[in-house]
Amino acid sequence: MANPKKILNDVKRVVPEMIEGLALANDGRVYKLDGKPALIRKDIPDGKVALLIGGGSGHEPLFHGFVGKNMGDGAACGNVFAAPSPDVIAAAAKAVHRGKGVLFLYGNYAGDNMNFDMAVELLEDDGIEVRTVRVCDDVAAAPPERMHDRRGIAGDIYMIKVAGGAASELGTLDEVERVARKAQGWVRSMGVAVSAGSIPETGKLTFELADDEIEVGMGAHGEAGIARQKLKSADAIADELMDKILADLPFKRGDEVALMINNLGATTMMEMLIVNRRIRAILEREGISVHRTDVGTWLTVQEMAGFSVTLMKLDDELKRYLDMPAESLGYSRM
Amino acid sequence: MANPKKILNDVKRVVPEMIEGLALANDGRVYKLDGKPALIRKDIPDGKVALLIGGGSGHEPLFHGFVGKNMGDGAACGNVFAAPSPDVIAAAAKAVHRGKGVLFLYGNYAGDNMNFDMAVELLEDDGIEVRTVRVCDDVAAAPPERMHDRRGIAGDIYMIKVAGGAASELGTLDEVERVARKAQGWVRSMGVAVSAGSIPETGKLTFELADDEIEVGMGAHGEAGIARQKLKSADAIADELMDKILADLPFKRGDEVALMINNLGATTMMEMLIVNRRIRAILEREGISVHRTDVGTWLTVQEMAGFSVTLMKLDDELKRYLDMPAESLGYSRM
Amino acid sequence: MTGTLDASAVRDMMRAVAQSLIDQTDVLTNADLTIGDGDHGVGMRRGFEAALIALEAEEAASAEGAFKAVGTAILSNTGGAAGAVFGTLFRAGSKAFAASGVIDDASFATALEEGLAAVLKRGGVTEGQKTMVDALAPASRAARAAVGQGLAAVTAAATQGALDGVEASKAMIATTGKARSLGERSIGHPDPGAISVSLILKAMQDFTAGA
Amino acid sequence: MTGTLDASAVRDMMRAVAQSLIDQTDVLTNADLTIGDGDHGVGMRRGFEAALIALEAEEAASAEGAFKAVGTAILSNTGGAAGAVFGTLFRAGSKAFAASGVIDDASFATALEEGLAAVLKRGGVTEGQKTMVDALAPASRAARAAVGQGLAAVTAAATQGALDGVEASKAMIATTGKARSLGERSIGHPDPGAISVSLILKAMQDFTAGA
Ligand SMILES: Nc1ncnc2c1ncn2[C@@H]1O[C@H](COP(=O)(O)OP(=O)(O)O)[C@@H](O)[C@H]1O
Ligand SMILES: Nc1ncnc2c1ncn2[C@@H]1O[C@H](COP(=O)(O)OP(=O)(O)O)[C@@H](O)[C@H]1O
Ligand SMILES: [Mg+2]
Ligand SMILES: [Mg+2]
Ligand SMILES: [Mg+2]
Ligand SMILES: [Mg+2]
Repeated sequence: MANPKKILNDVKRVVPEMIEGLALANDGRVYKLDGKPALIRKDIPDGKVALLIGGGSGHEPLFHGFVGKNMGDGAACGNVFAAPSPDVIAAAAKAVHRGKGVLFLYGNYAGDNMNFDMAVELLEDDGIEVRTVRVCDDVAAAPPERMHDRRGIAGDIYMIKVAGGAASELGTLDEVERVARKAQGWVRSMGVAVSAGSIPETGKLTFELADDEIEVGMGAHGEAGIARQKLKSADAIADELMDKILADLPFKRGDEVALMINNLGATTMMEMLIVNRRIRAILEREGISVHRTDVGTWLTVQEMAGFSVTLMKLDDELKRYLDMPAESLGYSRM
Repeated sequence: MANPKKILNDVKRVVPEMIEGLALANDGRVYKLDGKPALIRKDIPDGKVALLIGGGSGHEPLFHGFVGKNMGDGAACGNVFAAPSPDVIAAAAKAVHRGKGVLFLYGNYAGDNMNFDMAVELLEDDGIEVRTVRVCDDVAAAPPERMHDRRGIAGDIYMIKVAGGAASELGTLDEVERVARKAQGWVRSMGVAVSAGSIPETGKLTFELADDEIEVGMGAHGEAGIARQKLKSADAIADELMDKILADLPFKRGDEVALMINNLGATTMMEMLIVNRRIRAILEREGISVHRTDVGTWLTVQEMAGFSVTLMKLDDELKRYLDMPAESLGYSRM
Repeated sequence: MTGTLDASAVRDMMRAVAQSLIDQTDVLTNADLTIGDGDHGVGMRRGFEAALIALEAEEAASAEGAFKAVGTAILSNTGGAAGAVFGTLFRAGSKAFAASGVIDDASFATALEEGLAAVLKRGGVTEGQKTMVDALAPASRAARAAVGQGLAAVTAAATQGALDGVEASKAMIATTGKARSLGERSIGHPDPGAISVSLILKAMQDFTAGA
Repeated sequence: MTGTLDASAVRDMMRAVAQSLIDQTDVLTNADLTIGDGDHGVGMRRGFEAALIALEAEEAASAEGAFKAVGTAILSNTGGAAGAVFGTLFRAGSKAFAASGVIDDASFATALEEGLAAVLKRGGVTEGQKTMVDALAPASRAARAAVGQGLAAVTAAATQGALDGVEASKAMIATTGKARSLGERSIGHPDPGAISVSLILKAMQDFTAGA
């Protein structure tokens, strides 16, 4: 198969060039850390609990597109599909710190865990208190009893939104951590891929699918899912994803949820809206009400075609933080 | 070439199923007109000048994803890549009308022009006053002296934002039309495609590009552009698009602009951010300042890979309406 | 050879026209893929499928009503440029049968003329811009010239006129519609809407053969 | 056969290691494409390119400093899981050369042991989870067993231990890292990080051959 056709300059410099373009696209609300691939909000209020997010590049707008008011205060960026290094994370943490400690929020991957943990150790030396909440929403990655083995996928976005809101309003790291942990416990996602993405520097697709195949439960870097299947209808795919997601928490009659359908890259919004129609019929049948819906492109896997479905159970507290206005390049709301 | 792989149910029913999913995704803020493919805001204030947008489907979230507060009051939807019919447009216009007349805002295509014009004639019989502003921002489509032959592409979004703001604030159809016409005169766009989109019902790609080819100036339905070229660097592509766009208005030293980089479907945000870096260098060199930037996915051509660049010259009035908070499925801001 | 179609025959003819266009979706898809956006075939199919249903309704019981019902079905269901122009063609053309209630050679020629006039106005085009007008206009002229020779001869002449128009459209440079952007690259390819005109008239010719 | 490398030789050896890994980017890319996300090759290349630069600096002038400089370069530039574990390996291992200032057979074996211990702690893994540890642990044991036979023998033994580990990793089911999701589908393929361990040691063996 031919290498995916992309509009790039030097494949070895995609990340620094991208970050330069990203910082500029924030219209002065965000700056790039000197000499490090990290983006920091310019107007972090004094005495605010800081929220630092981050992870590998290649998933734009996640993570580094979500720095802004009531979102992340900063983001540490890695290379494509590679966790950022401890020095970048530590430098970003110092830049966002306003005396009230820093919450680290990122996807649960061995690489991210190790690098962020090393940064925590570096920051301890500087007396900066850090708490860590890892997003592990992918129900396809491991059974419920091994939540800590689950990957973080599009649940990241709702987690950032909730933690971002909480970190703007609550006075202590304890409180912000508590809210983030509640959200973490209540968010579930699962995806499906119809075609692969690629890493610009290698130019190679990260996996191969036959013309009539899909991968159900696909991870955000092309990690294998639950099963390789023949392409089937939108309704059948929605049914399968919802079966797994609903049974997992489990979501129950009377629950209120936020629903996100996230484009992994090249899927049309038309397809996702058709899927939404079926998801809503299922939720209606199950007696679960939808507080809000997001359909769009937030966590991508380069040009992968496919989507993921995320449900987050809500109570009044989570609703409050999820619904707060927000402003960032990748996600804004009134 | 194999048909593009898509997650759909019945290809003949993509538009009604999509619209059902779209209405649901609006979380009660928007309803679907009975028996017609049109979406209407629920809370249109009495005595408001109404803004009706619309066009063919297949470009989601454009147009029907932009119905909401300070955006369109309603949208008339056609089939994929086909203008809506006069009866749908007229019914939608009646549904949004609040006694102050209706502004029709849509892309300048023969099919849209004819169908919207027929709706105007139908509405005349009902005594509803309509004004029409057609978006014709695609500099690749015709020379400046034939603006009326130009297609409407991603400039649609800024036009909806400005006209939507004006229609919320200004008391007369005259005034809203005046602002929309100013914006129309000041917006310029051009795109590039690296691969084609397809129409679900035919399953066929709308054109073919070789593995190393791009089409510069490509239209929003796969219409031919200015030239078919060999794939080149992001910087070279940015240079070519900006050359054409800047010279066209022309944008001049001291101008202030809004800058949009719009994903036509399957292009990564990484690529667009890398392009943004170059565009900003060009604007800096030309002494043109950027008031705000939007990088994302708004006007798609199904799974086409490629992007377009839009510049809109701003004065205080346009800035005011462009910067107003807005809420819709496809575009929100704080 | 009576040379006239009564209301019921008109309805049958329009059903045959609809079925013929539905059957030839792919021809139109491919033509529109070459110089347009590829939706002309499915658009015409949607319109004529709706027309088949509309022809069952009471309003379609007269010759005028059958044409108008088809036009309205196309206008509402085809969408795009074709919905507007083909809807207009049938709706405007229908008036030619209002007086007599039947289709004969003269009223058929008049219907084409009135349809053409309405399309020219709606589309803001003239002949030579590579649109369906470039088949409809010669078809209309050929039909007028054959008046007096019976309906079969008129539909045959119109079809030949349309086919000549399709052929001639190949050499034209599109200056409206989605093909406009191609400029000189549109040369060599026939206009999809012109092909549709020829298919519609050919189905009428086949239906009226020997009438 | 002196059996020891002085500071300048250590630097040269680390340059050779870096160059070897850079040259074998594709091998690592393909291994990671099969059971991971495909970035291990370019990640190691980035790390070792940075290491080549770091080795020119003053801090890299001692044996300990050279190892540490390489580890820090990898930690900051490779990123991902490999950045953390290979960075940790070289940084933790460097301490073994602090006292003597040179690399000999015993201090080399100690460096592998200390590197391994630090990696196990950092990664929270044990042997058998299909990671680079499954090459590093047998390499470390083989190195210890060969102490007394000189540096060349120790690096050769370590390389062989690592290669055996790569082979053994094929039969393992991944339970950490990006390959974890594959479960049983990971069987039959070697771990990319384990291959990197074997390539690093092989480059050291080649450099020290005859030393
Ligand atoms: N301005 C116009 N006047 C008359 N006919 C037109 C005009 N523009 C387009 N057409 C006709 O419409 C046809 C295209 O129809 P279709 O593909 O269904 O619509 P669209 O162009 O909206 O995709 C063209 O081949 C041409 O014959
Ligand atoms: N928890 C862990 N402990 C030790 N080594 C690990 C761990 N997780 C992954 N690795 C090693 O890292 C290698 C993958 O490196 P790389 O592809 O560069 O990073 P990533 O997995 O972040 O893409 C694996 O082949 C494995 O050897
Ligand atoms: Mg990785
Ligand atoms: Mg069309
Ligand atoms: Mg068409
Ligand atoms: Mg990897």
